[in-house]
Amino acid sequence: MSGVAREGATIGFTFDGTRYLARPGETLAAALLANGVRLVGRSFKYHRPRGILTAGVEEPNALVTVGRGGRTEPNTRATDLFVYEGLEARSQNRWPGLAFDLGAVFGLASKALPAGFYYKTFFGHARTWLKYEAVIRRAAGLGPAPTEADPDHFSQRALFADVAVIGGGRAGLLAAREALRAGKRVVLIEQDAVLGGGLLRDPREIDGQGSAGWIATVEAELRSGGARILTRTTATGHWDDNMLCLAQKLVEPGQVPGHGFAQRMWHLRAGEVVYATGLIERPIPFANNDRPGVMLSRAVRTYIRRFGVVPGRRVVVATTNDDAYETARALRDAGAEVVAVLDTRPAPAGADSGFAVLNDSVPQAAKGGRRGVKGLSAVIAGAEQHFAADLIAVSGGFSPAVHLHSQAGGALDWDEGARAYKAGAARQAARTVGSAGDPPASGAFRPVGNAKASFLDFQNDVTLADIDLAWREGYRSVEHVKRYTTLGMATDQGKTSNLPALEALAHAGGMTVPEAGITTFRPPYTPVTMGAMAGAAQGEHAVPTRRPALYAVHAAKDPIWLNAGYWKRPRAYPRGSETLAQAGLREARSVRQLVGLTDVSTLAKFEVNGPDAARFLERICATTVAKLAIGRGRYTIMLREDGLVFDDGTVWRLGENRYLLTSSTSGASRMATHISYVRNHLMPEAKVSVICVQEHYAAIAVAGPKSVAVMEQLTGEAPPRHMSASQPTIAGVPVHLLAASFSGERAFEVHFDARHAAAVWQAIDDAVAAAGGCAYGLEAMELLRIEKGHLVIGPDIDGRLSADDLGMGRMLNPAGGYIGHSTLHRPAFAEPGRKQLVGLESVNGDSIPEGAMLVPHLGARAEGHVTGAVRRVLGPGHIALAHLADGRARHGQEIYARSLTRGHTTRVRVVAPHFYDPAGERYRD
Amino acid sequence: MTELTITVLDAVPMAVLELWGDPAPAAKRLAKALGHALPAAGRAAGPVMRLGPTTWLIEGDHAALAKPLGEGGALTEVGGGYARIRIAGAGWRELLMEGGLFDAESPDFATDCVATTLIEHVTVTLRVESDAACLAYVPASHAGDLLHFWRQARVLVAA
Amino acid sequence: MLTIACPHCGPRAQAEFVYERTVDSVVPLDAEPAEAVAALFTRANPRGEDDEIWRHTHGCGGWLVMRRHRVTHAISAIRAIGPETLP
Amino acid sequence: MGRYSALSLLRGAFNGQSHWRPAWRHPDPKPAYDVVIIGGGGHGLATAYYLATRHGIRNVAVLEKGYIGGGNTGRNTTIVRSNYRQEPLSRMYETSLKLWQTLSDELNYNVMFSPRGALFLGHSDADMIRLAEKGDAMRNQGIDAELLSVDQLRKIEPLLDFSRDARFPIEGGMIQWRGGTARHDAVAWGFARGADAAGVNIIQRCEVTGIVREGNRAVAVETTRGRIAAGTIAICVAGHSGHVAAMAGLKLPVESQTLQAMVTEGVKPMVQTVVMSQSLHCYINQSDKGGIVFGGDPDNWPSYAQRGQPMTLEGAVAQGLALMPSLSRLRMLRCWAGVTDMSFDGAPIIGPTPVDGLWLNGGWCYGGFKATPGSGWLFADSLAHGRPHEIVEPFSLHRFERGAPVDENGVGPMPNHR
Repeated sequence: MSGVAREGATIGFTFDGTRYLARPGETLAAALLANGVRLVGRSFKYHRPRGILTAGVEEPNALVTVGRGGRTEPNTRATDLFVYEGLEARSQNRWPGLAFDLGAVFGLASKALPAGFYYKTFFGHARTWLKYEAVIRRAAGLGPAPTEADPDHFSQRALFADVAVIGGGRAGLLAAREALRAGKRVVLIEQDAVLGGGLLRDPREIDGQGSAGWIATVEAELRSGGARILTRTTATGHWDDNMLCLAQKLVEPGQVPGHGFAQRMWHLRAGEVVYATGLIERPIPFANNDRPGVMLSRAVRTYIRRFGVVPGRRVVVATTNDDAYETARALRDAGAEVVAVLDTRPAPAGADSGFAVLNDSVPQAAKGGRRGVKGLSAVIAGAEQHFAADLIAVSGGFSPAVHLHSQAGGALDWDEGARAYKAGAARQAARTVGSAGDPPASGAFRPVGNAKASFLDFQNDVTLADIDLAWREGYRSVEHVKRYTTLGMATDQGKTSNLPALEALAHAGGMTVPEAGITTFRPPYTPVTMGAMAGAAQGEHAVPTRRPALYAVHAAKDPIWLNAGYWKRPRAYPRGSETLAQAGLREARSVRQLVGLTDVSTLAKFEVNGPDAARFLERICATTVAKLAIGRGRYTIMLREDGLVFDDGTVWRLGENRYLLTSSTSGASRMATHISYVRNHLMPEAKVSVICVQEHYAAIAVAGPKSVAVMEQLTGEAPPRHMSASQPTIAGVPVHLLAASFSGERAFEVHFDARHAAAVWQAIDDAVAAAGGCAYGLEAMELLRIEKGHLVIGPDIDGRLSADDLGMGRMLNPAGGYIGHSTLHRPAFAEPGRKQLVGLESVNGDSIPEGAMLVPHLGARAEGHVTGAVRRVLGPGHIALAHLADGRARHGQEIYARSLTRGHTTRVRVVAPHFYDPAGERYRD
Repeated sequence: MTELTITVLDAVPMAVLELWGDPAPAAKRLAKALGHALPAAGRAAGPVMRLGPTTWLIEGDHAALAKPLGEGGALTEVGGGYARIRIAGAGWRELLMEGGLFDAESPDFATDCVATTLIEHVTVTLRVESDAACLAYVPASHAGDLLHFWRQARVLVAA
Repeated sequence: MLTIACPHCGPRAQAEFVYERTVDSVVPLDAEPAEAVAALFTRANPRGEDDEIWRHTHGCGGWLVMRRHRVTHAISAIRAIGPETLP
Repeated sequence: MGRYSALSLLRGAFNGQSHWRPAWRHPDPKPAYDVVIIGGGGHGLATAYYLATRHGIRNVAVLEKGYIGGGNTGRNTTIVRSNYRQEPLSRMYETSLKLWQTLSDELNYNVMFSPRGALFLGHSDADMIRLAEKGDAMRNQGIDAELLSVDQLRKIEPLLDFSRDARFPIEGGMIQWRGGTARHDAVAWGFARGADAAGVNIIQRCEVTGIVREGNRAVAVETTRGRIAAGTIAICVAGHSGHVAAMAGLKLPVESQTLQAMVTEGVKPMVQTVVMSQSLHCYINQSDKGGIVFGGDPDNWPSYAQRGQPMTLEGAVAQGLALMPSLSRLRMLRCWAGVTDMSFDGAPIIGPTPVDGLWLNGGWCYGGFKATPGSGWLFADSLAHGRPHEIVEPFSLHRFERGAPVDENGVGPMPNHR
């Protein structure tokens, strides 16, 4: 155990392996200060020693890594982390240790490494830069890279409120109470662990009560009135239409959550937003103003009054405003010595404060090293003076936290008195209350310290000299300055550096601050974990999983699964030690020789009813529909409005005005949208009902020479002939029996109410098994359909080919009228060189690499590619479908299928894309 | 507070009723057959729940509606495509806010109110049964995912 | 994320809706080729207001046309499209 | 223009870095130029640079309504690659990639082009076939592409989720080692510095408000800083292509949409390459400062607002975590959005317009950054010769009415389906 013994300090934690004690409710920063730890981190670029600058979320210096394993959170602000038992915090960006960090050599070289130095050196070929870069990358970055998966869950939740109040200080509490009393649904959001805001730092009597009592009273009223109070919750982004993202810590970073959830992202929609976001104090630029022991004035006060921790015994207060005098009083009350108050403003500022006030004083340089400051020199009315001190409390004025207001499109108004931007007109229903709307006045001053050591952005080591250099080099837009110097791009997002840098830029350019411009405020206000952004969508739930109605039936057979989009579909049902290829071939052969059954439930399906059903379908389908007799079906294709084929399927006339349309699994949602668009936008008057029944109908395909016998046995009636339909029952379940084939064998699709999926499957499976057949999966289906020359959406119908390119030009409805017809006549559709669908046969019997380029001779430019390739199911040899320029005119040519990535080249013969029963003899009974 | 329960109900036949052309005459005939008007947008009445501008979901046997419907529209079986999941207990509203977008905590979302929305990337239709229970109609293929999600998130309700 | 006032369901989160296309890109049925090509392949695409077709895909499934500003995102008008409906 | 070098930096160490001069001037516009380029992003500046340095056309102005590089040049995820399936695209992007390789030397400005590999992951046999197809198409043209096994991937990106119960298990990948990232701002600044040194006027805070036509010829632009006459006017304004073209009475096959991206707090190296996926919609790389840069799908609705929809970004993050679960506790530091000019086949539009003297370089969708030097090179050549360079001929404006789209993904003319 190290550190300082304190009453009530009972919570054990470690920092860099050393164990300390904290009091309940203390931040890590407070606990470290209480235990005498001043050096907490190292800066990004120069590895300068850094302590604690602030007491809030704006902290640029005191970043630590907390937690273990998958809960490791790097770059956690010690000022925004409440100590819990067992907290493990580690300093960052130092090697071998925090006190002795070899990276500090970058600081020694800082004179040769000004802003943007990397743009001016490391020339040579790109591969040369890659070598320099590897070194730079290792030196850059702050915390360690986590390497394990997160063991915790994250929640996302919707939230609605009439009034959302951001900030639980006095103004926020009042606004929330007022809204509640007006009968509104209220949510109050506070990033701290407790309500109170500035009252925790500056207690005072309100409504005749002390601060603590008043806060408790208001909180009780809010809670009992049904207001929702979210603490440890930060409004990180204010988006369109008063939508806010709120990041909530359900436990502290690195802490193990009891219920398994570490953090939550709220998606809030508010009628009105009230910003009670308060102020952010600004540092003062002077040489070595980044040393441990230089602290913002209000932070000093917070540590003293809220946490009972006095961060120094001998203190110089440097200020541009009245507020820091309150810090001087707090220090004096706590028994510290206030050596002097250096006020940039002329007399009589501070005259009646009772302190040793030195007016016209601008701090020049802090003395002291990594162990902390030893003193401060200042230029006072033109003369230099030195003060010994172990703490320098600085206040360069206050900037309203306008981040959310600005994100939401609100204007920013320059307040000359406060030397800060405050909220102007809001674009959304939002308003600013409390100190954020009324920042205190602050004096203007010119920094006098060595510009190269006067830090603005502490974390990224951006100095006054860097701003000056950027200006001199022509980077004059504030965005250029920011990007060139990296100012404001560190994890604190410039909360403390933004305004001082604008002052410096204005000075460099001889402009006013408003003329210098302002950078855009973008979400998030404070950084938010990716876990919270992803919510529950992690691991196996990263994207939805859709399980077909027969999922459990398949699972019992322990198949090889395939991710087909969101769907889980069986790829093959291996027996014993069969590989995928072996199982697929066995299943396919069963279909060719006997019979097989497979689950085709994921097909898109639409029931189309009504007197205008045929008229409607002749818009969607590029083939004729109206001539279809009742009980008959046909293959169809659908075109996009640009005339290219985007889907295919079958259309069945089930009754006088009743049709069933099927289309591809992968295109299902696109087709549903397309159909709905045509129905609602182009044909609103049509008397037609189109209902998506993709999930209502489970569907089982039964294919093979014995399928007729199997169906007859199952239904007790003669099954329909090819491309006809009937409505028998199977296992007592009424089904649509559609005689259609994807395999090239006589086959049936059985569509039925998915509630009965298991029973119907079982009945068919039994009958198929009795006929010597088996279930087959997508692997076998691929073998069968390529051999037959049936196409799939994606590889074959790839959205780039016309019906004619696919050899389907003659299927098109000669009467036109279908979607896509109007654009078919564009000239490029008829030009030579178009890719056309062909078949390929391996000349030597080798396998054909799928996806391979097709070249007329080795070394030639590609003229097409292999879209799908398989071995023949029964006979020897390999075959493929392909897209080939002018392919139909090239049947008989021998060319090469060439895959350079796989070192596989095969000679192939161009043939028609039908390798099996091209005349369709097997469809006849 | 009663415990929050998440129960998959037995499947029943369901159909979508869609009206075309001028919907008023058919709606009138159907109202007579049902004993009440076809519910307006966002509402349910008895076994009938409004789904969309031209569509209603009918739960249970709907054979008796075919005749009054006549040529004014169509009834299409859809029961195989839905899982019905009942979330019961005082915390049902809170649970439905998890992963959600819709204001299920609004007091306006009361008994016999209906809303279709996205919950954890799944399109779900909600029907308020009472202040103590809500029925979710989930596409059958997504039901496994959503059940897992709700059962995992249950610890967060009033936690 | 916008709130979109669905003509059927009332105000809902934008994530329930899917943008389909602009009104000026609708290709009428039986359009002349030139008309179809012009509608499909050019857009006014103004840096201001335009009429857009959206669908309440993850809600009632209804279609709507909204007039929306492309910079402020403000929706100034919204109406249902599709067949005749009951309230 | 003082040359940049390690020596000059060292010299600065002894003079307080006081010897640096402006990287470019801030001139007032002249009344007339041979070529006026609208848009001071990477493409416009690169075009000006190559016009001046390769074609001797130096009387050129680049007009920028804000600050140079402030549009999509400074808002992308800095990825550079030429791994496209369609030959016109891979040819054009490969032209660019070759220029990237020596661009820092060319410009005497380190654009930090880092060829650390552009990796596509495959999650199924079908994915791997499509990756092989793309790789084979690239190799057929002499562009590097290599298929990777899972074991090879483990060595390159050990933090990827290789478990078999991942929602989309990783089955392999395809890498283009010559692909990688570059420092986006530096590209704009480097081209600006080079163009300025060659005599080009870069005029910032100068917004074009009109295009002046005489008959069917564009002869001048109206700007917030007065009328500027031009022999040739070239539009290089990315997401604002439609808006600017409308000033000349043109309607383009373009719809402006929002694309978002984000970066996390910096950590030590954990992602070595640019990681993309065939089945999941996100792309991940780590910047030199250590931040993980994340991008995903566009917002898929028209907007000029440079402001997205937060749930789109959350979706991209979820997919990224599926690939690399250890990213979970890293925190998003900043997010932003750019306005992309989504063309109707996903490919750019480069060439003359129906208005004489008015040329367009736009429609880059979300693929413009990697093209920056190539786009400038090819567009400058086209402008200098008054005809499209042979490599950009397939990207003509009239390809749509001809029915000859260059559609990498085969999704057709609706940009929001892309």
